[in-house]
Amino acid sequence: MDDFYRDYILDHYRNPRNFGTFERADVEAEDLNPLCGDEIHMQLQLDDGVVRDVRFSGKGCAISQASASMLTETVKGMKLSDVAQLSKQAVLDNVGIGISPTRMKCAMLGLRVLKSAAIGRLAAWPDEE
Amino acid sequence: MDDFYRDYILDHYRNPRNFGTFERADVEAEDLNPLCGDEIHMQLQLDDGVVRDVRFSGKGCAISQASASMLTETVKGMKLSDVAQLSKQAVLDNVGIGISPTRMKCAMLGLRVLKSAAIGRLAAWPDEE
Amino acid sequence: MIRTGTLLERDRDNEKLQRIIADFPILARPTSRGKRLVYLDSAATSQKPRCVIDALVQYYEQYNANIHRGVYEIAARATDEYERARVKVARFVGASPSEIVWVRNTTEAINLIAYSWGAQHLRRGDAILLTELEHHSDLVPWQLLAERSGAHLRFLPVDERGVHVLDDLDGLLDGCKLVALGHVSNTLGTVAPLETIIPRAHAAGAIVAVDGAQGAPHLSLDVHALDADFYAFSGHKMLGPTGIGALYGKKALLDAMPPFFSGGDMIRRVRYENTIFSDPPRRFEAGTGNIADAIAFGVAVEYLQNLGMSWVREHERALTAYALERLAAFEPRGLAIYGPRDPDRISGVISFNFADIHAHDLASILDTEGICVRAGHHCTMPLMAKMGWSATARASFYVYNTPEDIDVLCAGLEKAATVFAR
Amino acid sequence: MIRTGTLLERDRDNEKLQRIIADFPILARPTSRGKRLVYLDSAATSQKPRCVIDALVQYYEQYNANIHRGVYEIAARATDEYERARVKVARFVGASPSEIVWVRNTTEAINLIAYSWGAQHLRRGDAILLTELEHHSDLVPWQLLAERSGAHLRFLPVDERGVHVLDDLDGLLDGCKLVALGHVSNTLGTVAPLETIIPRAHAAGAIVAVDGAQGAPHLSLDVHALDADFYAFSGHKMLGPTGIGALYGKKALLDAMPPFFSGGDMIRRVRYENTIFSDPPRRFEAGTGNIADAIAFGVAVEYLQNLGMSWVREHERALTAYALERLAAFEPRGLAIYGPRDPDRISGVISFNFADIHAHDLASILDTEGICVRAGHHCTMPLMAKMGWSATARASFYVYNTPEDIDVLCAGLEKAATVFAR
Ligand SMILES: Cc1ncc(COP(=O)(O)O)c(C=O)c1O
Ligand SMILES: Cc1ncc(COP(=O)(O)O)c(C=O)c1O
Repeated sequence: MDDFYRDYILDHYRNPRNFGTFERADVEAEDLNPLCGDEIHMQLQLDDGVVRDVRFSGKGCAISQASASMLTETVKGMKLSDVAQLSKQAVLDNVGIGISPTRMKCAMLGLRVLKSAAIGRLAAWPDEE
Repeated sequence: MDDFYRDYILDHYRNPRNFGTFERADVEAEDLNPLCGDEIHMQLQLDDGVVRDVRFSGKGCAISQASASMLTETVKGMKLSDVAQLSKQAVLDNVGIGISPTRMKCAMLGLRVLKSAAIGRLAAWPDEE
Repeated sequence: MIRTGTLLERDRDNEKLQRIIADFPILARPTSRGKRLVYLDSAATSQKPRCVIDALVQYYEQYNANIHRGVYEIAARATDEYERARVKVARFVGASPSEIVWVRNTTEAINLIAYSWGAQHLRRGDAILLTELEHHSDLVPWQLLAERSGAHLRFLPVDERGVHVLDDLDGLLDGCKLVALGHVSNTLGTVAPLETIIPRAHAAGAIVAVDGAQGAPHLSLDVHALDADFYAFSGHKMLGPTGIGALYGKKALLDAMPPFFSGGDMIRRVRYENTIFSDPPRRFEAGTGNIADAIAFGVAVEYLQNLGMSWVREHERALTAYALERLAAFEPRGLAIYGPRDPDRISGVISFNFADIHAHDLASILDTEGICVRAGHHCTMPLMAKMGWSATARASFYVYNTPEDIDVLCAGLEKAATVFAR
Repeated sequence: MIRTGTLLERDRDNEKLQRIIADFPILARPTSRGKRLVYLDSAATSQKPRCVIDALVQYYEQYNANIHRGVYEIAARATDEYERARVKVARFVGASPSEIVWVRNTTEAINLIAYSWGAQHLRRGDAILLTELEHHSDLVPWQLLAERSGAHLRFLPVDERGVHVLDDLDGLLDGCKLVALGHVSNTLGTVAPLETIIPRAHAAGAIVAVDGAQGAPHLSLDVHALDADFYAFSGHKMLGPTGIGALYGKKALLDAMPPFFSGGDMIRRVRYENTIFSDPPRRFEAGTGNIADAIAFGVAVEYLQNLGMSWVREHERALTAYALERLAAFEPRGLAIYGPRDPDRISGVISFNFADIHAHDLASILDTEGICVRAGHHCTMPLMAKMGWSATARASFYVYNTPEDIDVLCAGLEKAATVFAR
């Protein structure tokens, strides 16, 4: 787990990409990790069903914030219907190394919120699907 | 415990003394053993604070019924205030042999009811005093 | 006689049965009088196989930690095993894990339904249908709910053998919101005709809560196929430890129910003023759960699953048949056998009385021979009153019982007869 | 420094402490990375000594049976040990056995008060006084009770160090029926000034329910002398097994309270129509209790009593003093220590954050060194929000912790600093 905290993770944690809030978003959602209180809010702006831009805000551990930050880069330009289909693996591909089971919820929080925004209601936990 | 079922116990069980009910009693009480449902009802007729006559009714195991039957013989002629003071030992003296702890409540039911009648409210379990 | 003979031969040298018995440490311990322990009280609580006891020891010696919120290694393992146990128990009854709420026992499960679902759904004038066979745990919570809500109780009658009388079922269901009934009577062994009652209750607009305390341990179960709305059961009656049980509830029902217990671990967000709750099953699990016992309960159902629930049922059926036959021989001497006499309609429970020997006295005398039977009202006082019995003796069977146990019981009856003949 | 030096000398070769550690099997097991287990999460749940685990095994291997109604030998022994455990736990907190109700945990105990006493006594307009420190288990049940009864909640404030501010206590007590507060904060370790609050609450006509989850394990307790009306605690936080806890209630209060859970074993007489209930404590104990764990809980408090609760308190005080001193050395590098800094005012709990390392990340890195600390909101979300902390790391101490454990924690902090320095 100590190997997890690689430079690029810490970089995303300290300099989160697409961080902030839009005045107006086409779809949005937020949730918190009931286990630890980490919070993520995601907003999407769409063009014809495609993600034109994205912002996230929140607070929490390096894992939740870095995963969310990386995800925002992943989804730019994706079709909203594809965002709704994103799987656990998309996050794991981003973060690049094994996450202990106890931290999986942290890693999946951003994805859950993103998928919730895409489907318009609270999505299942990607690690429990 | 099998030694417990001596002739005189079985005799009291099958031919309970002072069994039945008075039309009118000076004091009376009833209770049931919550563990098994055994029931005893005791009625006393008094003369100047002394037990002139006694009746009991109820149903239950040989231990509860024989103990109650023997007790009725014990208390005839006793002062009511002395009945209120009767201890566990009075019953054990009657039944004459060790009773296993699980059956103690059966043996004490009659005494509890008798003491309840004497004090005018539910008495404590003699084995728990 | 031939069927019994076959049974005896098959079982007496049944390796499987001997292996099972060897799994239960307590059965190898003689009583204080040096007798073999003949445990015929599994309806009260079952004995536990070594693997269940070991699961407890392993938890406490290797990975004891509080769950769900711990980041460190042993907390992760504890969480994982706790949730795996839920999966095992869910699979055992044919449910999905999110439909299984951990509780202490059947009694708590039934109270949970009464307080949460009951408070939400029952109104003055509504009816709750029970049966005359119910255990106090499936009766008193409904009495109190009736008192709180203004609803009233009705009772499906049973005949003098303790068999459900369905003649007026539809009439009784009229205006009913809830049917609560035991799967198997702990006093008489009667198996309830759930396949008949559940669809008719649903047709009448009632939901059905099954007290499965005596069902889950003994019968193959598929709560989805059965279409029960709730199904409550206790670990301690099915080889698991004391202090753990489960409530199955249909997902849609649980989802719509308000919390009952509240506190740590069942919340999403708490403010001083108000709280947002978790989804089921956690919504109903407040505070630190019985982690060790839940894990061991998972091991217990795995053990049962390995035996095969159809084997369990057949083993108990055969024992019951043998017991009924042997006990029948005492009938001319005053033995009264209660409940259905048909081993296909009862589940490993036989209630009886012997001549003028009160059930308690009988149990005490049997105890001196190492035989454990229960005596009393079996937490069914109203049934006893209806039947006119002040107490009965009850022998109940489980996976580790043998025909020899029944032989010993019969020898014990002979002894009691001798003692009381004095 | 001199005090600490003395502590180190005294404890490092303290035979008693070494003997205690040897009593806990889990502490002898290295983690999967081969590290010594440094367990600093006893506020979540404590580890268990061998004697407690053995009590469970003994019960299941020697005398497992249902209690109260069994006539036979093992049922008699089980009943006896179960009730003896109640006597032990009662004595441990200074109560009499009839004032001790078995429950699953502190959370259930508090819910029991809310449902039984609360429903009977609280009316629209009544106030319930809590504190800002409360654990969700001592907050959410009162929120729900307020919703059901129309009563409202008030909060005794704490200062920025988490110390109770009593300035307006009498004002807050005005119109109050109930004060519910934790004896010790699980997040900050603050010990509540119960000796001040309880008499003033009583003077104002309120009863006081103490959440003793973190009190009973760590402090010498005499509930009669304290004059608490209710005192709730969990076995698993005080060397006992999971799944068992106790509610102390003053006899007069319990006697007057209606049942909460109902079912088998808490009744005197049941009819189809109605029921007469037992006296406390059994009135509140429906269904088969957690027999094995109650017995083992009795063994746990005996173990604590043998250590001596004043030794326990002094040991924890000394560890806390040492930890505060060692952690203070990290303050220039961004370590923030929360809660009172005075070891005499806290009970073995220290919450902190380290620079920009989120508590969860810190806990994960410490885990790789075998160190178990908790990270998050510690079931006190409103307190975290008030203080402006999104999460904290928490180290908590118990009888088996040593100054070396704190040294290892500090080495872990160094490692975390290195990892995050990248
Ligand atoms: C202060 C406090 N109150 C209540 C609880 C709840 O205890 P349990 O989870 O054992 O019910 C805890 C433990 O988490 C606690 O620390
Ligand atoms: C039919 C039935 N229902 C309910 C119960 C209550 O179970 P528990 O005591 O485990 O809550 C029992 C067991 O005593 C039972 O036999």
